[in-house]
Amino acid sequence: MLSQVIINGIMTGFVYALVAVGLTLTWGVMDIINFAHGEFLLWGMYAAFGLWSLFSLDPILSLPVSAALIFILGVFTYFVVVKRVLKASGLTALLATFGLSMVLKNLAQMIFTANYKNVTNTIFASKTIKLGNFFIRQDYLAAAVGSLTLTLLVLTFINKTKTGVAIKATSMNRSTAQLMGINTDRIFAITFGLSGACVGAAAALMVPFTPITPGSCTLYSVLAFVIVALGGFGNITGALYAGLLVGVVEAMGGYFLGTSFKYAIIFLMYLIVMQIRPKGLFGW
Amino acid sequence: MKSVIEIRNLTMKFGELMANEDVSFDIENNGIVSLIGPNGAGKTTLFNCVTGFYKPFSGKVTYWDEAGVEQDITGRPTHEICRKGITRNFQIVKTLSEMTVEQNIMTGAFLHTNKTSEARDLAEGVLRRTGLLARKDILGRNLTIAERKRVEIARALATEPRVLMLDECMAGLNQTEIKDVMNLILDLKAQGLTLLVVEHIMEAIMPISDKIVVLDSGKKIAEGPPQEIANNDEVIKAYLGEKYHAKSKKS
Amino acid sequence: SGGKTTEKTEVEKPAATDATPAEKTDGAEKTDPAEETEKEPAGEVENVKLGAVLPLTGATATTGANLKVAMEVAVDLINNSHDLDWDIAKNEGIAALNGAKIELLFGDCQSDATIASTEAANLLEKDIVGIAGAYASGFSAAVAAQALEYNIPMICGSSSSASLTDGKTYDFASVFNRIAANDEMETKEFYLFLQHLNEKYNAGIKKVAIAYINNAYGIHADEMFAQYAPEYGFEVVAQVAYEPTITAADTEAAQIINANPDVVFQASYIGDLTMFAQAYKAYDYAPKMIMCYCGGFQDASFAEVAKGLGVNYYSGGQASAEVLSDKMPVFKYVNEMYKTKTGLDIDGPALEEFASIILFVQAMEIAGSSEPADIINALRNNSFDAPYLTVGKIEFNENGQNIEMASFITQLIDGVYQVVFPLDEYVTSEPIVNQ
Amino acid sequence: MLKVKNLNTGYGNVQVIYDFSCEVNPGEVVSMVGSNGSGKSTLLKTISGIVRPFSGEIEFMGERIDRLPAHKIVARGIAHVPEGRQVFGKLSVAENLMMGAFIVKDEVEKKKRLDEMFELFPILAERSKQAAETLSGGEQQMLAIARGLMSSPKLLLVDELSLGLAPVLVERVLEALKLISKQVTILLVEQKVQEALEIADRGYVIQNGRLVITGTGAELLESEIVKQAYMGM
Amino acid sequence: MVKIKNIFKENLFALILLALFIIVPLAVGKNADIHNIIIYILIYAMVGEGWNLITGFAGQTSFGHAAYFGIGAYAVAVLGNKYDVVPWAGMLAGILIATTLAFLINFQLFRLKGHYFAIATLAVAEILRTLFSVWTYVGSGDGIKILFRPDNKVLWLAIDVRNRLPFLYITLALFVLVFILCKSLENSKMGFYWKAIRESHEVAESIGINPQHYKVYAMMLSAAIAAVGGGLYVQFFKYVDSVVFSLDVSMIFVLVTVLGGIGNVYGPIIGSIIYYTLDLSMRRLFGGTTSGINLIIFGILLVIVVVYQPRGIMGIFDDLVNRRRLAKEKALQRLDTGTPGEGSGGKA
Ligand SMILES: Nc1ncnc2c1ncn2[C@@H]1O[C@H](COP(=O)(O)OP(=O)(O)OP(=O)(O)O)[C@@H](O)[C@H]1O
Ligand SMILES: Nc1ncnc2c1ncn2[C@@H]1O[C@H](COP(=O)(O)OP(=O)(O)OP(=O)(O)O)[C@@H](O)[C@H]1O
Ligand SMILES: [Mg+2]
Ligand SMILES: [Mg+2]
Repeated sequence: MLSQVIINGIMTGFVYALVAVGLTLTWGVMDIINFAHGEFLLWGMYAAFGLWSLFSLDPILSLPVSAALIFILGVFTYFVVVKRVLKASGLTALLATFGLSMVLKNLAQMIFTANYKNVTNTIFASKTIKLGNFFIRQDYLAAAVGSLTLTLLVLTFINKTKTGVAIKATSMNRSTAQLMGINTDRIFAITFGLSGACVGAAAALMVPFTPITPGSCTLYSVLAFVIVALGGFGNITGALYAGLLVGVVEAMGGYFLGTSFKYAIIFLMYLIVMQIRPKGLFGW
Repeated sequence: MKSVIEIRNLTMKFGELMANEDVSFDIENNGIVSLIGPNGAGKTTLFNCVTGFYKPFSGKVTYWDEAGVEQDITGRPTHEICRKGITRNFQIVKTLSEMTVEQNIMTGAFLHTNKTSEARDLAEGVLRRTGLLARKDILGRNLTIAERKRVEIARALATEPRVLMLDECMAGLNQTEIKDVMNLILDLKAQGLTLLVVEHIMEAIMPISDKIVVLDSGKKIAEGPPQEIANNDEVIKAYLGEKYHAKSKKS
Repeated sequence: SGGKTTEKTEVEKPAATDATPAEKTDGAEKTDPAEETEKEPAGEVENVKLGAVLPLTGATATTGANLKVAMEVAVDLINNSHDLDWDIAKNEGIAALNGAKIELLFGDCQSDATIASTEAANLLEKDIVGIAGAYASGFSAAVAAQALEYNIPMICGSSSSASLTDGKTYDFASVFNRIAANDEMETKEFYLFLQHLNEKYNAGIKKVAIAYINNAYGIHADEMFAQYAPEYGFEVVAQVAYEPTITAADTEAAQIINANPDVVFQASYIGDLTMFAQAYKAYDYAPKMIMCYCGGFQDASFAEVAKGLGVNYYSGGQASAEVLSDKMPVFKYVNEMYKTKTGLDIDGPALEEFASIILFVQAMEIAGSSEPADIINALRNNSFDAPYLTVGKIEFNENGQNIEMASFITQLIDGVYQVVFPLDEYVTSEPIVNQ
Repeated sequence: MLKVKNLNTGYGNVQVIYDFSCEVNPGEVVSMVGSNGSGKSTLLKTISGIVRPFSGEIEFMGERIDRLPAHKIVARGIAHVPEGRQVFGKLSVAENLMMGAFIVKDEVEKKKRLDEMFELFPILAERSKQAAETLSGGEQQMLAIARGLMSSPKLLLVDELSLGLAPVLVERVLEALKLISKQVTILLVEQKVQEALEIADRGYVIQNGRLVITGTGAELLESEIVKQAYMGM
Repeated sequence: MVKIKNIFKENLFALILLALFIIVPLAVGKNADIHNIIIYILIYAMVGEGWNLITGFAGQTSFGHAAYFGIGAYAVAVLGNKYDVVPWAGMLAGILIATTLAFLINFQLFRLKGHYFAIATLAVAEILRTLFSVWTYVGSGDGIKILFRPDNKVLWLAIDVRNRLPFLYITLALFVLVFILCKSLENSKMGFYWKAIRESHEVAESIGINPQHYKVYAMMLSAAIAAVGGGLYVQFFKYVDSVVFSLDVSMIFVLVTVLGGIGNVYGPIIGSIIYYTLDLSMRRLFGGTTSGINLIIFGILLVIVVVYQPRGIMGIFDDLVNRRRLAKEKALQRLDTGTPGEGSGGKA
């Protein structure tokens, strides 16, 4: 049973990682706390749900669409809210995006009601692969594989492409980046879009096993906070490993210490790890 | 002359890179010691080691306080070293940008008082000495680089140090302004301070230094009075350049 | 009237001519407006104001919105004349008060106890004679604390924590009345049901386990679960608590599965319950029965989930079920009104909140007064008819607990809530025990 | 090539430059001198578009650029080496340089430029993988200059070129600049007035945001104002 | 005499605010609803002041102030309910526990910087939340209800429903104390040191400040203030459970302060007033419907306010002051024309 628990932990870990990668782009790389990150995820889930209920599209298939929709939401967020508070302290952006998160959350409630929505009968729904003594839930496996692939894609994009490096440069020094001929507004918008696309995709991967209601994403964003810090701000590889670590610690902690402690143990681990590595597991 | 600071076999590494290698020299009481060397020679690193920002890989830094008591300050925390009387500025300026010039300096002045009014009086003296009085209400972030450098010196002075370490405080100033700072430095010396100065501006360094120490690739390559250093072939080759040498010969 | 605001309800004075058009049009209303106008005692009788605090936004908004509809249905029944053989519905307004009508003011506690408290105070300042709400036990307690200070009666429909009426945890027993069965009653009922399954269907149930949400609701459910298991001859093999918000229930489910109980008890809200259900299914775990404390199980969307998973082993306490409509005309009528507004069949909590408004009126009818003190008196010293509930009666003890509310048990069979226990006259299906 | 006409500029509601006009012709090296806070950096920032002028015109190769956003001005062929280095601290030296060539589309061309820069500043080649923030002050300065040159600009604005450079290096960089000036027009802000005016074809002297005198480098070196105010003579 | 006049002049804004807080509760009559709101505004503003010390002044973002707020609340509740300890003493105990905890934890935590620290504070609060939700001694998931004690009103501060004024004024008095404390700290050595640390650790150290110590002082003070706030909150609300440690609660203090103006002593109170009036008026205007439209409008208003005034409401005042200063500076500069380099000692 323990190995079963660990496997599940790893699977959830991958999903956490993708949500955290989205956050590490805005918070880690651009240094803007997007408090509406969880609501991005939420709208991604509703997008996937909508596509499923209207067109019977399996979330896995509609993933590009939900990613694209939340990409647009990200770009919109940048131009309408974030851009205007860039010059002020970081906490101002937090306040502004907090306002946005209220709008997004309650708009979801207005449109979809607060009733739980479930995406059922998906390709991988509640099916398992049996490997000897343990099971791997297919919906989890699909999510994990999807998350890993997307994370690696983002990683390559940031480190290897010109736009990716420009994102990092812009985050370090905005006006100098302009002097390099970088359209910083565009770069910020892309980053927010990309961050949105990450959670949009994560949402599509998650809906087969996550009931959707306006409040269901808050915890994900809190966990993403911890994962981003644990992996080192702005470090995408770090977010991936930290996501996995959190997934496994959550599962094992819950198993050994009792499930009411499963999140507390993550926070405790964070505090302990940071005593040894004050800039995150992978930060220097 | 008795030393205030004695640096012995100081070595500092960043990974493979030897930023300081086996450097030893003394800083004499009430003297002006200048530290020169090519870019990347390890001057700032040495500053950082002496002031506790870095813990040296090996070696020892000794300090004699006012009472003449010998103290090992190797790798002590910066604030503790400052309290003993050693203060520095930063090559890459770090003005407190949300504070006014006066407040920047008051922050330094609080080292010796708990009263705001006293700190303000102390700061005023420093403002006057460093010629910043007219700028005292400007926010740090609105200053030019040169002004910031001056604020840094003033802030360091406000802690009433015995030893003042200045890292390129004249960079970016024109000749006239450099003259002012040179005068300020000589003034400070006259008031009994000891100074360790890093500077690339030879016109400023040569006339005021009692002693010059030259670093290259982390190693000390020369030490001596200015005239001697100016004619040291190794220093000319590594640092001063032929043109400067020729020019200084002329004058 | 989903889009109608509290303020408006309050502003609209009971002008003689257009007394309640809003309520009338959207209810399942049949009377003739013209006739109504004549009967109206031309604005002399003042409206009686009641307040209700509900979580209309935030984490528990899921249910709050529906509960509000249920209460509005009650108001409709009370204020207008309906073609139904039940005094409350037939009469227009409160007979004992010269046909005074009910005006119900809502406060949104945003799923936050502190806000519940300020919203309650706000309502209490507006001369209400009674207050209802507020779904989650924590919110109800916050509202009750305010009600106590104003000495205004509170009827709490659906909160189930035993502590609310245990007479020692809180100090508001004098004004507080709770309709829902508390978890203690529910637990006993569950064990009786299991014994019944063992006796009648040879189910062979011995080992029981519980998964419960770690809040006031779950903790008491667990307490009762563990306390009564030995008494009824069952062995507790696992007690798994989990955080009120979770992203997945796999670890929790794994611990249950590991203990391999015959029957699992769940004190879960709809989201967690769904995750558990999916996890059980994914790991091929099928207990003989899963007993759900009122909570997520009663949410209509869970019926879909269970149906989607193709499992029939979920049972739980319920105040009424749609399948009973034919046997209970009042219930049927109420359910229809509710359904036109929400698209859903009325569930337990909604029915209980509905009852809270009805009870206030019944109490006023008995007391012949709308004085809060009289209402309190009447509530405590009478037994009330409740033709919309299977038990048919409501009566409060000295701590404000409804002693009649023995909830009965429904089982989700092919996505339909079938009544399986205990009253023979209401049973609609044989229970199915998973072997 | 560059014409500045009656420029008024500054920050928010603080005016720094008053009614300033100047001109840079193709192939020239033009030096701006002036004491601290006289507004030299502000002038350069206004030309490169990170500070918006209050009024006045800036024309580059016949086109008004004073309303263009900074990144478009770079695309027109103006590179600005800002005061205080402003390297991208967490990026490696090589990445910093590549950012300098952000607007260059041709990868081969980029590579070529990179090699040229490494030739000009060998220390940068040595440190090419190191994070820029861990370079010494002087190394960062070299990086900033090299980065500015990466976009093959038509006009290079250099602010405080020699700041923090060792004397040998100042010599070398000035020589390099002289060499580059055959292909790139240069507008130089420099505190080493002597050196700056020596290599300059023409120079402008600014005081408190106003133009004081202008002339060829040699003329200015001889002028009393310059001698007195800036060279401490 | 002149001195008194000066004090009056310098603190005019504060005095006007104070007058409003004294008069408005009386002016609205016995309206418990409005009194409630004012009490909450004061409590959240008070904790905001505390948060402002550590985050606004010392620059160490805390997302976990609910930890100290919660401890203050639990101390009063547990001691009062279980041992009949009067709230005054309970509050003292809360302050002690909170400061001790702040000292013990943050001495370690302050090795972390920036966001790493911020997340650590969140982690501490979350761990406390879990502990308190399972710890039966403090009522676990049930929380604790302070039972009503009409018999001993004075010591228990128990508020009589129709008259919340005494409690309101007690809260106001405590808030004023906290405000004066924060304001005097701002211009003290401590305040200067905090601001120096906020801007640069290195600079702080180089002028003899031990950042670790001063950050811990700030946190301890901040925790003490939060504990007072928690203590008041629980007496008023009479109930506390582990939700009090949640991020939502911590965020309240962040939001009101940032909205009002971070790093400014007026920030928390102004922010708190605006935040609650907006929230409340939206709720009362549009609330009670299923859709959450009030929160949507509130969110939009919040965004508009922030976008319009990114430095918080107090930013408007700062701008006014700054403009005056800049004008003065410009005048000075003109007088000096011809001198290269202001005050550099250049020859005129
Ligand atoms: N934190 C660090 N990590 C890695 N390398 C470093 C670090 N700090 C300095 N270096 C390297 O150590 C060498 C010495 O740097 P230092 O800053 O001491 O030079 P410097 O003599 O002050 O030069 P300059 O005159 O240009 O300021 C440089 O090559 C620099 O790249
Ligand atoms: N961002 C800013 N906001 C407001 N005022 C500023 C800002 N930056 C600079 N200033 C002010 O503008 C004036 C001119 O500054 P500028 O940087 O252009 O001078 P400079 O000639 O380049 O001086 P230096 O030789 O010291 O670099 C100074 O008085 C300075 O205080
Ligand atoms: Mg250096
Ligand atoms: Mg400049």
